[in-house]
Amino acid sequence: MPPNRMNASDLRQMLAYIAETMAREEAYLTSLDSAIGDGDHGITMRLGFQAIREKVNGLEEGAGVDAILREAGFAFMGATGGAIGVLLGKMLMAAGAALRGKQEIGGAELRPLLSSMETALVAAGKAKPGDKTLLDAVHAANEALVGEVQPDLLSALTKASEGACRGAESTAQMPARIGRSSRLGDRALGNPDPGATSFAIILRAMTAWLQKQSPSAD
Amino acid sequence: MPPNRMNASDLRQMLAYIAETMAREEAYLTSLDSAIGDGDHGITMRLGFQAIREKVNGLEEGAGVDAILREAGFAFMGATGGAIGVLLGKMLMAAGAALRGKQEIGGAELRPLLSSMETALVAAGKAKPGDKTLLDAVHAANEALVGEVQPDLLSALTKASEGACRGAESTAQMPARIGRSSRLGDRALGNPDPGATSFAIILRAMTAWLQKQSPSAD
Amino acid sequence: MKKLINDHDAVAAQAIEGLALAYPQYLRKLDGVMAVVRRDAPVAGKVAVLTGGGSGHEPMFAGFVGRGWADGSVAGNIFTSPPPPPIYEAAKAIHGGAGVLFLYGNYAGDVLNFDMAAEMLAQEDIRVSTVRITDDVASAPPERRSERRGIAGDFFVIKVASARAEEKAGLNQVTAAAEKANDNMRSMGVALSSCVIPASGRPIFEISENDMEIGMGLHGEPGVQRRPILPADEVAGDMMKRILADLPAKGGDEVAILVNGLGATPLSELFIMFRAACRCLSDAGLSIVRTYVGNFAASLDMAGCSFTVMCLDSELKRLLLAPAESPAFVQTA
Amino acid sequence: MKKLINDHDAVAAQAIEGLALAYPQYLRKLDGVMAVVRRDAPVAGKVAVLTGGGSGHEPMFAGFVGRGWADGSVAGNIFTSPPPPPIYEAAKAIHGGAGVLFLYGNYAGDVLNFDMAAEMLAQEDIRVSTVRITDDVASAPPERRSERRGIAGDFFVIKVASARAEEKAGLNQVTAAAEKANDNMRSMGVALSSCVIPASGRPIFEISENDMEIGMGLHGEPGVQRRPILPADEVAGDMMKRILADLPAKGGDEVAILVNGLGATPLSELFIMFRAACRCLSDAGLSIVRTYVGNFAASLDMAGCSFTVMCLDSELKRLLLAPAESPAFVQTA
Ligand SMILES: Nc1ncnc2c1ncn2[C@@H]1O[C@H](COP(=O)(O)OP(=O)(O)O)[C@@H](O)[C@H]1O
Ligand SMILES: Nc1ncnc2c1ncn2[C@@H]1O[C@H](COP(=O)(O)OP(=O)(O)O)[C@@H](O)[C@H]1O
Ligand SMILES: [Mg+2]
Ligand SMILES: [Mg+2]
Ligand SMILES: [Mg+2]
Ligand SMILES: [Mg+2]
Repeated sequence: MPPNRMNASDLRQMLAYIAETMAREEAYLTSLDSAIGDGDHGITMRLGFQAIREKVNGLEEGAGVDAILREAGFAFMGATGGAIGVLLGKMLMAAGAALRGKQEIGGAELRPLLSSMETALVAAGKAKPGDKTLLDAVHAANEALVGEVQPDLLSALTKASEGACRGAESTAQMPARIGRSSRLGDRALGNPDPGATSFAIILRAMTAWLQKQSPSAD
Repeated sequence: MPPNRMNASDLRQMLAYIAETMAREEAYLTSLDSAIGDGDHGITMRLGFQAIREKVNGLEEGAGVDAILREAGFAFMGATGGAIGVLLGKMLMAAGAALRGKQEIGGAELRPLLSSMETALVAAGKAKPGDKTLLDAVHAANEALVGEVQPDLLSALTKASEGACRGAESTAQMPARIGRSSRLGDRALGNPDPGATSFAIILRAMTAWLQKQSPSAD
Repeated sequence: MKKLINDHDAVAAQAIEGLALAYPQYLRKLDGVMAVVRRDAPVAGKVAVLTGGGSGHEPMFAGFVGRGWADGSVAGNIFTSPPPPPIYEAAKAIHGGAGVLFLYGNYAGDVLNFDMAAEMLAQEDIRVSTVRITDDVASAPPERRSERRGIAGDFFVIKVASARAEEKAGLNQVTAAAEKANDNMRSMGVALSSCVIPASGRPIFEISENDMEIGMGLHGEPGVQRRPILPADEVAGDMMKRILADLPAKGGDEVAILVNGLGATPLSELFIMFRAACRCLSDAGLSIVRTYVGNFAASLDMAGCSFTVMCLDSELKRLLLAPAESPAFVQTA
Repeated sequence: MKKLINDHDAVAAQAIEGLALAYPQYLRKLDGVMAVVRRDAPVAGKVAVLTGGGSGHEPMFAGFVGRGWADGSVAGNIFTSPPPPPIYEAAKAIHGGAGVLFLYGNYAGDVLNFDMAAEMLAQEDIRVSTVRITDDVASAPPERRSERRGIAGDFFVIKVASARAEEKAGLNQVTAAAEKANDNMRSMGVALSSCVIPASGRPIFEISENDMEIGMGLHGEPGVQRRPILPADEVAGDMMKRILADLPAKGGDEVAILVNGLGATPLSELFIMFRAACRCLSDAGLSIVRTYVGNFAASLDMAGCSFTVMCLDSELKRLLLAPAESPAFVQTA
């Protein structure tokens, strides 16, 4: 059975795993952003997670999960630029703040963590669900956890990840109303939003990473 | 039987016919010049003969064959630019000078006419036979008339034209030694020289035009 | 993709390094960040003008730093807004005690990152004001003008605001001049081919061998109409009609015009387009005071161009024509 | 082929018309010929500098007409030398009584046509001297330097000669300055793609998607080596090595460098190439006094660039740095 919670060292490894995943997904994400945006999203995500990995590698041994996420947010925001830089950067910082004082992330932590990210995203980006943005994936991930009582981390993450994927897929049917692709209006129809897709990829990578861990780690 | 000499009115029509031919050959000549030069030769020849046609159309009724050729040379040189502009311009002016006082061009006039053109070309361009230029066609046209005594115009023109064609074809096997294509050296091998090809086209068009004339014109 | 680059991730960084090495008479690079500042920055007592945005539009923005131009400029990666830290650092490096004006094209990423930097600067009591450039008529209808994106019009707004700052006007006045410039100009572009982004090595959009797209943005954002290409005079006429329908101009007004190449279009074509634009303006009763033709805000190697027309009152005219020098543009009195 | 043009035979004519409409502060067009002259031409008592050549290289040549630059410039059709009559007319229009210097790139067509015009002018007792620009190292070995073709180095020769003329030097002295500039500079180019000529609508040569050609000329004349593209630093190193092997420079000398874009190469790549060139020059012990980066002598929409390095003695340095203004380049003291 995969582990039921993550400590700081797990989190570091998981972030590195997401960074690898992002590098693999670069071309796909860029093609999505070429269709409805300016074609830089995949590059930005790869560079941003690369910066996270480097930053986290350099953090002192004892850094907790809260500090790691906060520093990851700073690194992402400081390294990449673009709309996604500030938005995901602030989301990661908010996630760090939501975990303040915690040593581990378990199933119970996932909801406050994801919901703090949604709050931070809405505050910074002013989008609404249905605007064909990152928010549609974040919001759907949160929705997927409603009513889940004290789940273990893996099943919570799996649910959230499935929600995020559904949310990202649903953006394909939305006209763009915000950000660079909004100038497309209905012409964006059929193409999923790159940012939403990235978020789904992140949650899916987290789930996959957790699944791969040996039971003994629990 | 086609006519045995040309008067001023014939010459005007023949120049117009060459202009049409050049317009048709533009793409071919440009492709030759692209292979070993700068790709403008076909355009320049079309525009140059267009200018000749316009100039000749505007000449007074009574202009003789000498004046027509001289004015054609001025028009060509003044209109087109490029190496060919000055060279063929001067050649046409020299041809006009060689016909000074003549009312018609017959078989007997063709040799002095072509040889004055060769002299003018060498004086202006300083090329030698074998340098892969216009001169190779002009020179071969003159060579083809050596020993021909008092031929009729059509057979003289046919011989000269065949000579020019052979001369132009022979340039394909020459390395470039002069002008823009000289920087190619041996890499020009296999491609005929554009200017030489143009000259062969001119003589061929003259021959064809003459052939098409009704015998009654003689 | 063939490009004269070393590392597709380092294009923006090495380009700005090259710029700074090439033009020490105008500017210098800040260590460790992709930002350049005027050679003599900070200029004490002068409002500092900071520009910036994604790379790939060279010479915009970093090429317009110098006396009479911006005090500093921050570059992001290709088509990506710079992140907050270098914006913050550049602002601090140019701040001469009279506040900083942020000038940039109105894109979500730029807004988020520059705003974030402004927050950071506010905590150090550095006054920042912001003008977002919104000249592209194709990007939103008139009633949503504030949502329009900024394209080559950056050139005019930066020139005007920087000249006003050079006059030692205060932050509010410099901001007002930038706003006036932005309010009085309109742009419209046409794209013939896509650029190729170094990191992906691929075009950012497809367009058929015979088509053009009127109104396409500097990052391939879709425009208002895609259709088979027309003769230059007709393309120019169409673009000008859309600009003039939106421009707050009346017969007899003086204007300046910028014909901006997107990167791969020969200057000869830009002059042919200007020749046509010139007629449209004179038919509309407008008189051209100054013309600029060249690649000012490119989109890497995209083929196409844009027109920007600015109506001039006496203040805008004075500021536009004031002497200024920078790597990308020098103008004498 | 997609181009913003009206008529493929009228590209050169309409482009120069547009140039003249755009920049009345610097120059005016002569009626009926494709030539522009300084706004205030003829300048009495000054040697008049006349440049010219085929079109398609914009802003070269017509963009470099103005105070401190050439007095006039004559344009031919695309890649075709202008014919004698407009050369003759432009020379007469700028002649201020002190003779005329013809400056142009060393191509057979230009030589024939400018020489012909010089003959015509000689008949009117107008003194003409000629300097043919031969900066392209790739086009002939050192022992046949006079046969080399001229590429972007036109920029330096025109600048230096025009500055000398502005000092009211005589025709011999102005000619000598132009010759000195030409003798002290060398260029080398690299092409990545062909341009498309408007009249034929086709590329002038084929080059594979992965190849570059070192030494290719401004009209697609074959260069010295075709090979798969390398990183910018290596391409620049190769080009610089060939230039330095030929340049009459010794360690400690001061130089100026021009990084010239051929048309479709983004400015960011030119800056990356300059960054590399800069290192080569400093490794060779040469110190850069002034750098110019941009599209100065293009080849329509060809991708690629060239370097031109000029060794400076005190005279060349003074003349190069002298203030000058024209549509394509303004420099202050
Ligand atoms: N205001 C916003 N609110 C939420 N998400 C946004 C907003 N603006 C942009 N995004 C997200 O950012 C993504 C684009 O990111 P990216 O391409 O990296 O930046 P940029 O748009 O600056 O090029 C979009 O797909 C969208 O999901
Ligand atoms: N010095 C010369 N002597 C004879 N013919 C020449 C000389 N220089 C060039 N030519 C001819 O001119 C032709 C090229 O003409 P064109 O392409 O119109 O001019 P340009 O070389 O100026 O582009 C060559 O193919 C060659 O035949
Ligand atoms: Mg994007
Ligand atoms: Mg040619
Ligand atoms: Mg972007
Ligand atoms: Mg030519």
